[in-house]
Amino acid sequence: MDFMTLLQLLDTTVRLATPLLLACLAGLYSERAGIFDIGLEGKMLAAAFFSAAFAYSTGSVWLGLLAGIGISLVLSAIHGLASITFRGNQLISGLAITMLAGGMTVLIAQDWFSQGGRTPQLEGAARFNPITLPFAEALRDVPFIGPLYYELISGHPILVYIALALVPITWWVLFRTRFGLRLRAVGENPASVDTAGVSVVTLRYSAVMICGVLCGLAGAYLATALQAGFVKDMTAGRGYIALAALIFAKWRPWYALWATLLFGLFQALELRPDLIESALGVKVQVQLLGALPYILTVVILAGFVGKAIPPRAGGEPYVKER
Amino acid sequence: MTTAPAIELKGISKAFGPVQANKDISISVQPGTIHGIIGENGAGKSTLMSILYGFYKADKGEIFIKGQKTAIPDSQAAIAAGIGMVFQHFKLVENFTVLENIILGAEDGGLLRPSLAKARKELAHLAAEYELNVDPDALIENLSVGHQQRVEILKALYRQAEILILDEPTGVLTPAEADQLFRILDRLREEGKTIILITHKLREIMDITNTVSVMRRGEMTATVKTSETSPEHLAELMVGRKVLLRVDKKPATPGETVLEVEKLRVIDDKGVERVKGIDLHVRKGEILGIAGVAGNGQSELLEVLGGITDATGTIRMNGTNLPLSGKGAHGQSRRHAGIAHVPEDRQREGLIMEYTAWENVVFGYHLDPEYQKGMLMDNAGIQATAQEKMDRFDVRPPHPKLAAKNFSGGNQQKIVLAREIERNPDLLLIGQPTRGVDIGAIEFIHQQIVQLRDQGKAILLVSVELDEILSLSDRIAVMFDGHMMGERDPAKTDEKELGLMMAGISDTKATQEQAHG
Amino acid sequence: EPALIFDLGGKFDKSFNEAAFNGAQRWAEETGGKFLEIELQSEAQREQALRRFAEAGANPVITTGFAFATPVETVAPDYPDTKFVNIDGWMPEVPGNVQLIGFQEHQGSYLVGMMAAMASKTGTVGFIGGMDIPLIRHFGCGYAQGAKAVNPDIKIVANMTGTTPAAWNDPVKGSELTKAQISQGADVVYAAAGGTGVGVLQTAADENILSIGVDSNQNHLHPGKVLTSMLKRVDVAVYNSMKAGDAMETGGFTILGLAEEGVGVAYDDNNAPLVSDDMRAAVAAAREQIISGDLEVVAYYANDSCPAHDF
Amino acid sequence: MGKMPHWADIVLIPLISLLLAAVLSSLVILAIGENPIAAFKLMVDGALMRSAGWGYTLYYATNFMFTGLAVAVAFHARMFNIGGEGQAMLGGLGVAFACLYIPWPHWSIAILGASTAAALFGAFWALIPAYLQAKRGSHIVITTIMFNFIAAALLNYFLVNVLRPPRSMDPATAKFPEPTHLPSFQDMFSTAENPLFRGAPANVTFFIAVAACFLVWFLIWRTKLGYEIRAFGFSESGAKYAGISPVRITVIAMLISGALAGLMSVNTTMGESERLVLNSTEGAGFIGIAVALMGRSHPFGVFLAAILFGFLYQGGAELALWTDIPRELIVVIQALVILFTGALDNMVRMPLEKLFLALRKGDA
Ligand SMILES: Nc1ncnc2c1ncn2[C@@H]1O[C@H](COP(=O)(O)OP(=O)(O)OP(=O)(O)O)[C@@H](O)[C@H]1O
Ligand SMILES: Nc1ncnc2c1ncn2[C@@H]1O[C@H](COP(=O)(O)OP(=O)(O)OP(=O)(O)O)[C@@H](O)[C@H]1O
Ligand SMILES: [Mg+2]
Ligand SMILES: [Mg+2]
Repeated sequence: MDFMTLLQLLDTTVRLATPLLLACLAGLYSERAGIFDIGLEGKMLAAAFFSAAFAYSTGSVWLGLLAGIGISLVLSAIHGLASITFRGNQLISGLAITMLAGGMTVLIAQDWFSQGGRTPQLEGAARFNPITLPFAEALRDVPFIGPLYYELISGHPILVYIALALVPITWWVLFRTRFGLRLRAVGENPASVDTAGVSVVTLRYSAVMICGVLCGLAGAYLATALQAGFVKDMTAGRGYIALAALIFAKWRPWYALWATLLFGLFQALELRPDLIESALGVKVQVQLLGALPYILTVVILAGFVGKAIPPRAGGEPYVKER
Repeated sequence: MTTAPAIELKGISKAFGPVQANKDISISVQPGTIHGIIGENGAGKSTLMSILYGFYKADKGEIFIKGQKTAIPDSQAAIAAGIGMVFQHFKLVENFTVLENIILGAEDGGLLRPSLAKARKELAHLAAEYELNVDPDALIENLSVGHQQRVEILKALYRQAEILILDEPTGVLTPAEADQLFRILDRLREEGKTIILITHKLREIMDITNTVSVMRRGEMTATVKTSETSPEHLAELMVGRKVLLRVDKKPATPGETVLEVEKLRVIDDKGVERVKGIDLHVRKGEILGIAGVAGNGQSELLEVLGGITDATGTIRMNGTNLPLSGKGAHGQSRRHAGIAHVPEDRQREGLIMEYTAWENVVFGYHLDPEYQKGMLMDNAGIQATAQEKMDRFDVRPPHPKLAAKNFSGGNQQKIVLAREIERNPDLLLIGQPTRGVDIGAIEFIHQQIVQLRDQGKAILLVSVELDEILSLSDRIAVMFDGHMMGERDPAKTDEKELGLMMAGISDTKATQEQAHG
Repeated sequence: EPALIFDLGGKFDKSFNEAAFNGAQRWAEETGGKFLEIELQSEAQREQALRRFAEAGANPVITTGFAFATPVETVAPDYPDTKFVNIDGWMPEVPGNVQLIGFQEHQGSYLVGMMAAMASKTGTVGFIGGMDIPLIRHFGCGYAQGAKAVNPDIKIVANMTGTTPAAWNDPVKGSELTKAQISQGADVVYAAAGGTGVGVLQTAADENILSIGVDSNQNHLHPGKVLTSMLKRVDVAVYNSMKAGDAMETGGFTILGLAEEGVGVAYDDNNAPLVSDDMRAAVAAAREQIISGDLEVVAYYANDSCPAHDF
Repeated sequence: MGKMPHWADIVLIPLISLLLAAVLSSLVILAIGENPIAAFKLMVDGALMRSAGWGYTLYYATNFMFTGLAVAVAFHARMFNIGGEGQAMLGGLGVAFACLYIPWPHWSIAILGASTAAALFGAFWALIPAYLQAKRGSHIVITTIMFNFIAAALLNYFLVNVLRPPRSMDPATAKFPEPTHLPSFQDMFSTAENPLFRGAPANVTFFIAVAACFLVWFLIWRTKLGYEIRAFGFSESGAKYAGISPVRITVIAMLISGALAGLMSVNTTMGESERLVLNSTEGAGFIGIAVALMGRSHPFGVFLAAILFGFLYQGGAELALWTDIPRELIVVIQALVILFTGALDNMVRMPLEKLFLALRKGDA
C-alpha cells in the first residue's frame, strides 16, 4: 500500500468516524450521568432529516443544523421525561424513540416533499462544504507533510473539526469543571449529589440535553456534510456502533476518539476489498467483508476490553421513595 | 437561662404509600447537647432525620431551627440552615477521591482547581483540630468503612454544620474507632455544636448522650434525660416488653473436630491477597468467634467456606477435603458437606429480595429432592414448610407469600436463620448475625445460635460487634490483615485486649500492653 | 381497474419502482383511470396483497420485482379470472393467467459500459451495485463486457453496497464507495443500486467525475455530470400492461431487450455535451449488432459467472 | 401491602397507556391529512372482522410470541437479548437445511425435525454472545446487535452462494418439498360450504407458539431451572451464594432464548413462504422486545401483546392497501405503543396510585 492510498484510507476513516465520534460523545455525557441511551440512532436520524429538510427549505445549512439540533433535543426531552421524571426503563425509551424517529421521518418527509421519504438534493449553501485549512495549497508539494496535511487534515467540513475539538473539550468539562464533577457523581451515586444539595433531576436533564445537541450535530453531519440530503434509515446502525465504541472507550473522551477512529477504519477497509485482497493475497467473500466491522467489534470486546465497568448508577432511575 | 432549642420539630408526619413512617412527631433538641434517638427497625428514625435534612419532604409539620421557622424543601436548604448528616448508608461516590467527595456540591465557582486547593487546606486544618485524618487523594473505594465515615463527617464540617445528625454511625466501626468517634463528638459538643445520634446500642446512648428519645412504629413514645434512665428501661420503651440484654448460656462441651482449615489463601479479582494463609478448626458443640475490623479477610474466609470464592489451601470437613476451586467449589457442594451459611449481607446474598418468603426458605436448597415433585418444584409443599419455619422462628408478619423486601431487617434475618438452622447442619457459618437488627430481634437470634450449639453443632461466627463475639463465643480468634492474630478464651480476655489485636498490635505485644495497662 | 404492487424497496427509489409508478401514472393521466397500489412492508403481505386486490376485482394485478414470482405462482391459480403480471421474475412454468416481463439488462449495461470506457481518461471505470444478488451481477457483467469491448486493458472496479436489503438505501455508503473507487483511479462510475445510487451520483458530481444512472433517466439529477443512464423501461411495461387491460396476452414470457426498446441508453440535453459523436456512433453500431444477433452479450445467470469480470 | 389493587396494575395501566398511544397516533394521522376514525375502522375490519384477517393477525402474532418469549426468558435472567433477529435468521437456515436435505415422510414429523433444527441453530447463535458475556464480560446488548449484522451476512452468503437454485434471481432457496408443507388454518378449518381463513398464512405453528407460552410459564415458575434463572436475574450475588453458577445460567437462559427466537422461523419459513427468503424475519426480533416488555415478561402477557402487535401489523397492511397512508405510520404507532406502555408507564401509574391511596383512605 503506498502512501497516498494510506492517506486516502485514513481520510475515509476520519469522514466515517465523525458521526460515530459525535454520537459516542453524546452517549458519553448521557451515560456518565447515569442515563443509558440506546436512542442515539433515532436522534441522529431525526436530526438528519430535519437538518436536511430545513437546509433545503431555507437554503441555509446553518438553519438546517439548528433544526436538526432542535428535533434531537425534543427527542432527548422525551427520553428525559421517560427515564428521569417518570423513572421508566431507559432501554425501552431509547428503543421506542429510535422506532418513532424511523417512522416519523419518512412520514413527514413524504407529507412534505412527496419523494418517498427523502428530501430533495441539497446544493451550495444548503450543505456543509469542505473547508481548506490555511496553507494547505501552499504546503501541498512539500514531501510527506504536504500530502498529509492537504489530503488528510485539511479539506473536511467544519463539523469534522468541531467533532475533533469536542474531544478535549469534553475531557476538560468532565474532569476540570464543577459541572463535570457533579455530572460524573450523579452517574455513580445520585444520592451523593442529592444529599450534597444539588438537584439530580436538573443535572441529568442537562446531560441528556447535551446528548441531544451532539446527536443533532451527528445527524446533521450525515445529511448535510457527508451526504447531500436525507434518505430513510440513513443512520444505518451508526448509533449502535457508537454505543459499542463507548463501551470500548470505557466511557472516556480520548478513548472514545480512538475507538471511533478504529471503527471508522473498519468501515473504510470494508470499502476497499482490493486493499484487503492485496494484503491477504486471497479474495475475501463480500459477505465476510461486510460483516468484518461487526466481527472485529465482537473480537475486540471479547479479547481486549474485558469487563468495562459502566457508571454505577447507569440505567437505574433515581428513586428516593419506593 | 433559656435558649431557643437548636431544633424543634412539630407535628411531622410522613407516609410512603401505605406505610406511615412518621406520625405526628414533635421533638426539641437543645443546643450544645447530644440527643440520642433509639427505636426498633423500621420505627421511622431515619425517615425523621431525612426529613430534617431535606432528603424527604414531610407530608405535614413544621421545622424550627434556633427558634426560626424554617422551610427545608431540599438538602440545599438544610445545609444552608447549618445541618449536616451522616447517613446510615454513606452517600459517597466510590471512585472519587476524598477531596472530590468533600467539595461535591460545595464548590467555589465553575472550575475545580481552586476549590480543590481550598478544600485541601481546610481539610488539613480540620484534621488537626478533630483528629480526623484521611488521605485527601485516596479513592473512597480503597478506604475502610471507618475512614469513609470520617469523610462523611468532614463533609458536614466543611460545610460548617452547626447541627450534626449521625444515623447508626457505629454499626460498622471497631471499638477503637467508635471510641475515637465519640471523642470527636464530645469535642464538637464542647464547641457548642448540636448532635443527633441514632443508634441501636444502648451502651452508647448511656455513655454519651444528654437526652434520649424513643420511637416506636412511627411515633415518638418518650423523651427522657439520659441520667434519669437505664438500658433496661430504654429497651422496654423500645420494644414494649421486658428484654434480656445478656446472653444466657451454659459452658460449652466441645466434641470432635468438624472443620479444619489449613494454610488458606485468597486472592481477589484485583489480585490482592485478602487471606494470607490461616489455620483454624471448629469442634462440635462450640462457637468459634472471629473478631476483626471489617475488611481484614473475615468476609473472604466465610465466602471460601461457603463456596462462593475460590482459594488455595486445605479445608477438611468431617475428615474429607473439600474442593477450593474449579468444579465442585460452590455453595451446593458445601451444603451437601453439611455446611450451612448465614451470609453477612442478607439483602445481597442471603435473600432474593424480590422472591417471596417461601421461595427464600428453600434458597440454596432448592435442588433437594424433598422440594421436588417429578420434574417440577413442589411449590405447595414448600409453602407449607415455609409457614412452619416462619412460625417457629416468629417471623413477623408470618406470611410466606409476602416478598422478602417487605420484611424488616430483623425479620429478614430470621428467615435466613430459619432456613439455615432448620437444615440441621454439622457446621453453621454465620456472619454479622445482628447487623442493623434491633434489640428484640437480637435477643431471639442469639438464643437460636446458642441452642444450636447446645445441640452439638459446630458454629463459626464472624462479627464486628465485640459485644456479640464476647458474649456468644466459646473461643475467640482475631483476624487482622488476612492473618490470624491469635486466639483467646472469652472468659480471660476483654474488649481492650481484643481491640488491640484487631488493630494489628501483635499477640504478644497485646498481652504485654495488657499487662502494663 | 388495475393494481400495482411495489416491492419492498418502496415506490420512490428514483429508479426501478419509481419507473413502474411513472408508467402507471402516465396511463392514469392518459385514460383518466384509477389504479390501486401498495408498498409492501412484509414478506407475508406479498400473497396477501395479491389476493386482496384480486378479490377486490383488480385486473390486471401488476407486481414489480423478482421476489414476486413465487407468490404470484402460488396465488394465480386461485383467481383464474384475474391476470397477473410480474416484472423481473422467473418461474419454471408460467400459469395461464400470468405474464412475466423480463429485461435484457445486460444489453443496456453493455452499451453504457462502452460509453464509460470511451469517456474514461484513466482507463479505470467503476461499478457500484446495491445488494449483492445475481440480478445486480447481471448488470455489472454486461457493463464489464461493454467496457472491455472498447478497451481490453481497462480496469474495472466493482463493489456491492451490502448483503441486506438495506443496501438499496445506503447513499452514505454509496458515496464512500465512490470515493474509494475514485482513489483507485475510476473516473466513470455506474450505479445499479436503487436509492444508494443517489449517493454515488452525488459524490461523482462533487468530485468531478462522471456517473451513469440506472433504470429511470437520471441524467437530470446532476446535469452535465451524469454521462448517461441505462434505461430499463419498466414504465413502458407497466403502461402497456395497464393499457391492454383484460385483453392482455398471458401465459408466457415477454422479453424486452434492445430490439424492443425495453432497455437503452438515455440521451438528452443534460448529457449532450458529454456524449461525443464517436460514442453515439459506436453505441449505435453495437446496438444494431446485438439486435441482429451478430454480437452476443453473455448473461451472468446463464451460468452464474461473468466472462469479463470476477465478482 | 401494595399501593394499588393487582388488577389495576395489570389491566388498567396498560389499557390507559394504550389509549394514550391511540390518541397520539390519531393526531399523527390527522396531521398527515387522513381520518383517524376511518383508518381505525379499516384496521379493525381488515384484521379482526374477517377470518382471513384473523389468519394474518395470528400469523404475525405467532412470530411475536416466539420472539417475545425469547426476550422474556432472557429478561428473567437479567439479560437484554437484542439478537432475536439474528437468531431467527439462523433458525431459518436450520429449517431450510432440515426441509431441503432430509426426505420427510409427513409434515407432522417434518415439523418436529425442522423445529429442532431451528431451535438448535437459534440457540447456537445465542451461545457465543452468552459465553462472551459470562466469561469475558462482553456486554450482551452490543454483542447480540453485532451478531444480528453477522447473521444477515451469513444468511446472505448461504442464500446467494449455496442454497439458491440455479437460474433463480431471488436470493432464496427452492420451494420445500410437498411433505414439509404445514397445514394452514385454511386447510384445518375450512369446509366447502364455509370457507375460512382463505389464503391466510396462519398455520399449525401457532399452536406450537401457544404451547411454548405454556412451557415457558412452567419453566420459569415451576421448575428448578426457572427458579435459578429468576434468582440469578434478581441478584447475581445471591445466586453465587446459593451455589448457582452465573456462567451456567447465563448460557442456559440465552440458549433457551435463542432457541425460542429460532423457532419463529418455523412459522415464516416452513409455514408461510415454504422456502427460505432473505428477510423472512422482518424485524420481528425487535418487536419481540416490545412484546416482552408490554407483557411484563409473563408468557400470558406476551401472548396478549403478541396478538396486539399482530393486529397492528395486519391492520397496517390493510391501511396500506386501501389508503394513501404510508406504511411507516404503523412503525410510528408501534413506537408510541412501546413508549407509552413500556417507558412512560409511570406517567399513568403515579397518579393512579395516588388515586387508589386516596380512595382507600376515604374508605378507612
Ligand atoms: N424510601 C422509602 N420508601 C418507602 N418506604 C420507606 C422508605 N424509607 C423508609 N420507608 C419505610 O418507612 C418506615 C420507617 O423507616 P425508617 O428507615 O425511617 O426506619 P428506622 O427507624 O430508621 O429503621 P432502622 O433502625 O432499621 O434504620 C419503614 O417501614 C420503611 O420501610
Ligand atoms: N415496597 C414496600 N412496600 C411496603 N412496605 C415496605 C416495602 N418495602 C419495605 N417495606 C416495609 O419496610 C420495613 C422494612 O424496612 P427497612 O427496609 O427500613 O428495613 P430495616 O429494618 O431498616 O432493615 P435494615 O436496617 O437492614 O435496612 C417493613 O416493615 C416493611 O413492611
Ligand atoms: Mg433501615
Ligand atoms: Mg434507619
